[in-house]
Amino acid sequence: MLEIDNLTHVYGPGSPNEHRAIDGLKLSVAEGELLCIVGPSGCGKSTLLRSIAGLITPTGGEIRVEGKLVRQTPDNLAVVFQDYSRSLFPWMSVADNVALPLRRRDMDKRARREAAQEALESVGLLGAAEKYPFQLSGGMQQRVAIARALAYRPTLMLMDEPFGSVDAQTREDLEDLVLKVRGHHRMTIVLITHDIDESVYVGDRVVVLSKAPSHVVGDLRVDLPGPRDQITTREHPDFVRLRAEVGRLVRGVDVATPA
Amino acid sequence: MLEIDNLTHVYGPGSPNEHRAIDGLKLSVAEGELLCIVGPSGCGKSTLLRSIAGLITPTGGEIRVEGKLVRQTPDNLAVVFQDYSRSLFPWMSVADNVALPLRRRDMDKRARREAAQEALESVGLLGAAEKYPFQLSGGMQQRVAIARALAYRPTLMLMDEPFGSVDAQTREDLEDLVLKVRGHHRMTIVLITHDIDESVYVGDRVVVLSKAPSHVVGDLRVDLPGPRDQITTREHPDFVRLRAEVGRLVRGVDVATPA
Amino acid sequence: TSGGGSNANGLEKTDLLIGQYPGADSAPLFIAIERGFFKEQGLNVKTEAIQAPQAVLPKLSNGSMDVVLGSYATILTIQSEGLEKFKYIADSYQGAAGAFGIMVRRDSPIKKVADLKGKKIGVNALKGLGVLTMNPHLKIAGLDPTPGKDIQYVEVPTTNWLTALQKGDVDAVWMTDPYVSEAKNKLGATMLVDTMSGPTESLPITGWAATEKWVAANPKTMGAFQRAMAKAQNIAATDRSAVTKILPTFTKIPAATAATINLGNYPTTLSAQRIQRVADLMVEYGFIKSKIDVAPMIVTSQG
Amino acid sequence: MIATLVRRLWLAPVLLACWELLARAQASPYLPAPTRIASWMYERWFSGPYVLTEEAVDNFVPSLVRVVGSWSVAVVAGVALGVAIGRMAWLSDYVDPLVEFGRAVPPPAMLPVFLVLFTMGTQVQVATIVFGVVWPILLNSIDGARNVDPLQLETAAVFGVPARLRLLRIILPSASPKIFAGLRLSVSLALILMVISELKGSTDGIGYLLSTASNNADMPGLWAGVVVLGVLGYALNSLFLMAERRVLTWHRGARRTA
Amino acid sequence: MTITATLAGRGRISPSRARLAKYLRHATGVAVFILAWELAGRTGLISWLPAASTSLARVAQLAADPAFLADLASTLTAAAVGLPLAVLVAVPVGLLLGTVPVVEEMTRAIVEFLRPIPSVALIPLAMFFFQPEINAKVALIVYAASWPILINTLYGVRDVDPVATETLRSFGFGPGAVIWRVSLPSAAPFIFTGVRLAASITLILAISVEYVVGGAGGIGAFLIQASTGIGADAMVDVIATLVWAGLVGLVVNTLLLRAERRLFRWRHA
Ligand SMILES: Nc1ncnc2c1ncn2[C@@H]1O[C@H](COP(=O)(O)OP(=O)(O)OP(=O)(O)O)[C@@H](O)[C@H]1O
Ligand SMILES: Nc1ncnc2c1ncn2[C@@H]1O[C@H](COP(=O)(O)OP(=O)(O)OP(=O)(O)O)[C@@H](O)[C@H]1O
Ligand SMILES: [Mg+2]
Ligand SMILES: [Mg+2]
Repeated sequence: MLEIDNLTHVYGPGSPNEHRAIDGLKLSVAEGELLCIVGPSGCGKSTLLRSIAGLITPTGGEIRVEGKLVRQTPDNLAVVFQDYSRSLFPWMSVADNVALPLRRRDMDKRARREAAQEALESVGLLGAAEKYPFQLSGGMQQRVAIARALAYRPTLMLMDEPFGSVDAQTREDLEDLVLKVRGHHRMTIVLITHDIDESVYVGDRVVVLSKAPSHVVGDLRVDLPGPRDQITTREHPDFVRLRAEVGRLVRGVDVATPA
Repeated sequence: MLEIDNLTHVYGPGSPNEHRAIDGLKLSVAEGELLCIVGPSGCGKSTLLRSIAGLITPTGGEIRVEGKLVRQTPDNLAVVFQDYSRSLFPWMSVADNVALPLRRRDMDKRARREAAQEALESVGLLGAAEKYPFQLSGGMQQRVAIARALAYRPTLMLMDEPFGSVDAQTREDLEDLVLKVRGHHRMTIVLITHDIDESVYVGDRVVVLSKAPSHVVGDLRVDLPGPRDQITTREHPDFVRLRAEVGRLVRGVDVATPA
Repeated sequence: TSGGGSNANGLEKTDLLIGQYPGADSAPLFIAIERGFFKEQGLNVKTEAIQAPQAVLPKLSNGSMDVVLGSYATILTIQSEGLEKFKYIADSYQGAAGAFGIMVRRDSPIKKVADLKGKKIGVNALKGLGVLTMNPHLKIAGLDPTPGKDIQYVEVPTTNWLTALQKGDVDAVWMTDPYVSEAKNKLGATMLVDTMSGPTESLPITGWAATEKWVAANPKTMGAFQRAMAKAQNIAATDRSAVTKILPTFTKIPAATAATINLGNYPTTLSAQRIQRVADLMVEYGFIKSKIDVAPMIVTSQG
Repeated sequence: MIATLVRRLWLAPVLLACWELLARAQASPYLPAPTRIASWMYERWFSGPYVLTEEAVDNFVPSLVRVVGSWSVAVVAGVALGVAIGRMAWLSDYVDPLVEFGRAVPPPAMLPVFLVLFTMGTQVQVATIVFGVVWPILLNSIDGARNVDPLQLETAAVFGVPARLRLLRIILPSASPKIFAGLRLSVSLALILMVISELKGSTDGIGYLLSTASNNADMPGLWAGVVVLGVLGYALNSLFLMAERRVLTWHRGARRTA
Repeated sequence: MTITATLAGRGRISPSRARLAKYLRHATGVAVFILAWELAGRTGLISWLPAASTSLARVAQLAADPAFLADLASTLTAAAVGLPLAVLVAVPVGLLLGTVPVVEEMTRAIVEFLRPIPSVALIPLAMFFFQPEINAKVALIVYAASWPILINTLYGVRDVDPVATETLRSFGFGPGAVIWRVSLPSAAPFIFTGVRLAASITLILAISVEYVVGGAGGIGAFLIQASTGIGADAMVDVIATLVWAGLVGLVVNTLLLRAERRLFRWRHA
């Protein structure tokens, strides 16, 4: 589904402010897989995501989505941006924000409206459909961004810290929502998170990135038995072990690479 | 230090979109205390914070800081906004962003510069001082906002999910940094977080808010022995008990108040 | 403008658009309209207020305007630049004593023409009748009238003639009546020199012009126009009150002022000889580069 | 470098060529060919001892002084007033109708009034240019100052940033992209008004030359003036864009399209 | 400080009273101006300046003068035709130049060459090539009124938040959709400022053309007539006509502002 080969990105190449964000990163994601990416702040996760989405042209290496080289944004892709509040359109109501991308689908106005309502309901925001983004709290805005991506039913979904601004309870609900949707519609999902527990709970695989210039320092398959459940899964000894392992990798990175 | 009495805030009163965010909230924070606030997404935490900072005039009730009724922004107050990326000034370098508020203090240019450098160093961003905000990752921007508040040395610091966008390791470092700074400079801190562990680890007290219209549903004193330490404190039985209790309160709220 | 309509006299066109500057010069036109002289000739005349013929030149060239009232100086300038070829089809206005002159303030140190050396004089147009008629007088007084030498000409809108003079923005203003009388009465200004005297006595001022193309295409219409105008011109020339009565109807000159206005003359025939004086003066003072023979530009009444 | 120049200037020769062809085909005196205009310009203005002839120096220099001086006055007045009105709702309530009224009054027709209010010459010219030029600066400054991101202002308020700094370091920079749009409009507008201010009551300047050419029915002369204006406008605008690039580097970065 | 004050103000005072206070301030501002004008005229502080009362009386008279009203209508017609045309021309071009920097760079020289050319100087050309006269007038109006819209569109588009653009692009929308759905709405308020600037320019230009060419009526032709008066009388007429131009501009602007407030409600966050 997604192959990243020897990806390198340098910001402002040649300028005195040159910054090598990603260096020779290799990664491949199978269809229907949910890959979690963790790594220290500023290591290049968002840069990686933007490259996959075709929003920046990496200075080196190749990215292929469904075998096709990414030059522009691949089809059927959705992104939940880290900067969710700026990615909502302030001139549209919440419902319109969610419904807008559906114009690319073969849907009439009513169908779009219904799909938007459904997605909003699934993130617990049905009541806010007619409000404008500025009338929502931070966490609610973030959920609108998630709803927009979900309603779109992409085949590849990129999520950049999508649950960073919501409370613990909602976060768990949203994690389960993503798992459910993935199961139903066979999406491939790449999810960036800082929460190690979350990465293990949600992911089929967890990839740990190093400090910038980032590359892959750990790649763990998460084989947990049965459907995930917030209580039993988190108590499972495999979960505890994996979580400790990811934690070690993340920390290890920090110790190994001096500032 | 901070007294909130019967605070009520209604958005768009009288309009069809009227929304009662806070309802009769009572709270007081002692000098030098670090109060954590947890509550479901959209319950009114940010609204509360803005009211304390004098940025919105609540529709009812009173807020006093150091005995004085809040009408405008109280002196010596700093805020780390939830929407950190928009609260940075894109036309100033990172160092200038941090140094700007210091012009209020009796500091010459060099002293301001040094204070800014020091604050940036403490959040691990010394190398980014001359960059512009848009050249930073989300987590780095959030740390700049924290550095700006820290450098200002306020007597009352309000933080709205200040560690939401950084990785686990950095988050722990920042938690300890806040604890250290609080100890050195006797700040009073009100910190909003969604991480229940964090609220217990960092707070002297944890206040749990209900769903909107929000009021206080739980107010726990955190009496953990000795200085906090990321490993030993989190293993302490009291910590585990408190954390469970806060968790119960947060969840309980959800069950008690139907959507 | 298209012809059309009932056309008893075999006119090429019956609807005419006439450009005119609202002032005493065009009084006969309005007398002709008021008394139905054009109707008699089967003409349907519409007028348009203009500031100067240059501005409507494109309209004359492309045929959307038929006849224009223009100062001889302006029309001859255009002619000599080759922008358009004009014919004069009727005379309109001619200088007379007392109505045109250089005005100075009551307390002005300028007592004689020679005192104007190094001074600023306000005029309505830099290459207009004012400058043309002042130059010979300046020359007689021993001054070099070439712009920038002894005299500075400054363009001042007529609205500001009196204010500019009084405020001292300029040292003198070349005026026409009724401004001359107004300046005398209101400001106590005096006329330094009458520019329609001596070498410039009775100089032709304005006339009716049409393009060569138009004249060639519309000989009958032109004849009709000339006949109507001639009748009106006769009235203006003989009955002063007809002019002073019509003035307030198409200008903002109040009736009381109009009654006492100093007027120029309304010649009843087109004379190449008279107009040649203007052309010669223009060559002499560098308004145009080469000598123009005016006679071929004159089209007198046909049929 | 060369590629940039080609990219920036290629259109000029192409249009000139089209104009030349059109002019020859039309043979209308109103549209003289560029070559004819160029030779006129060379003869009258650029064949002097130091390139420029006396006529050129005597008229171009005063015009430039007028336009730059008056523009500066308009910028200071427009930005100061605009930011004040944009930030202070009550002030905007007091002056809004007057501003909107003044904006719609045609500056060329205001000339007689200015001739009454001010002394003919420099005073009237400065008044005409400033009056004509100030509106886009004012309106865009109001717009920019009014729409500063509220969160940025809240940040400033919270940190007790003093009023003076708030103006200089937050409101002005945040409004600067809009202000600069207004300034850019005003640069070329200033040239236009310079001409208008020199049509009457003036004894020198490019507008004076245009007025003479028009009086003389001298079409190549008129076009020569127009060409000089265009070239001047291009030059002034290039200077302006250079300054803008310096001031707004942050903006280009922050608004990059990656 | 100002910000907290206005925020607080919004919360407490009822909307209708706030509106009344606003109109009162409008009236006060206008009254102070008229008073200053009256004093300047009456005391002879500025000689030849007709006092406000005299001028305003004439303004009122003109309202009942059919000749003037016909002229006014003719000017307004030209302006009303010209403004939408200018918007139709300038907004798409501005969007194009704003979103494709290469095109902007390639056309900059010619744009910057054309902008400072006074429309007044182009009148003969327009008169010759466009007939009848109303077309020439409209062509000149479109020419002059397009610039502020164009420049404001250009700068507005450049000020669009890139995160918003990227969001739409990431959903696979093409450049056209990005322009239509993000650049345009996001820049719209600023484009609208350009339109408001252009609106007064259309009026100014219509009047200027009429004034220079004379011609088939219009406020400009009325001004030519007015300037045949003498001294203070002419001044009163000129000023009264100018006041009318200003009043018309004021009304047009108020209408545009109303529309703006409707269109961009989301902006009052
Ligand atoms: N400007 C506004 N106009 C109308 N309603 C608003 C406005 N701002 C916030 N609200 C509403 O008030 C409620 C509380 O918002 P607030 O931002 O205080 O929540 P919060 O507790 O900070 O949530 P989160 O944890 O998601 O940030 C929300 O339901 C929101 O929709
Ligand atoms: N436009 C830019 N210009 C220059 N440098 C940039 C730019 N964008 C990002 N960077 C740099 O690239 C590095 C990686 O940024 P990126 O946003 O990918 O980090 P991240 O892994 O998403 O971090 P976080 O978890 O904090 O969001 C950072 O060091 C940042 O400073
Ligand atoms: Mg990131
Ligand atoms: Mg919040």
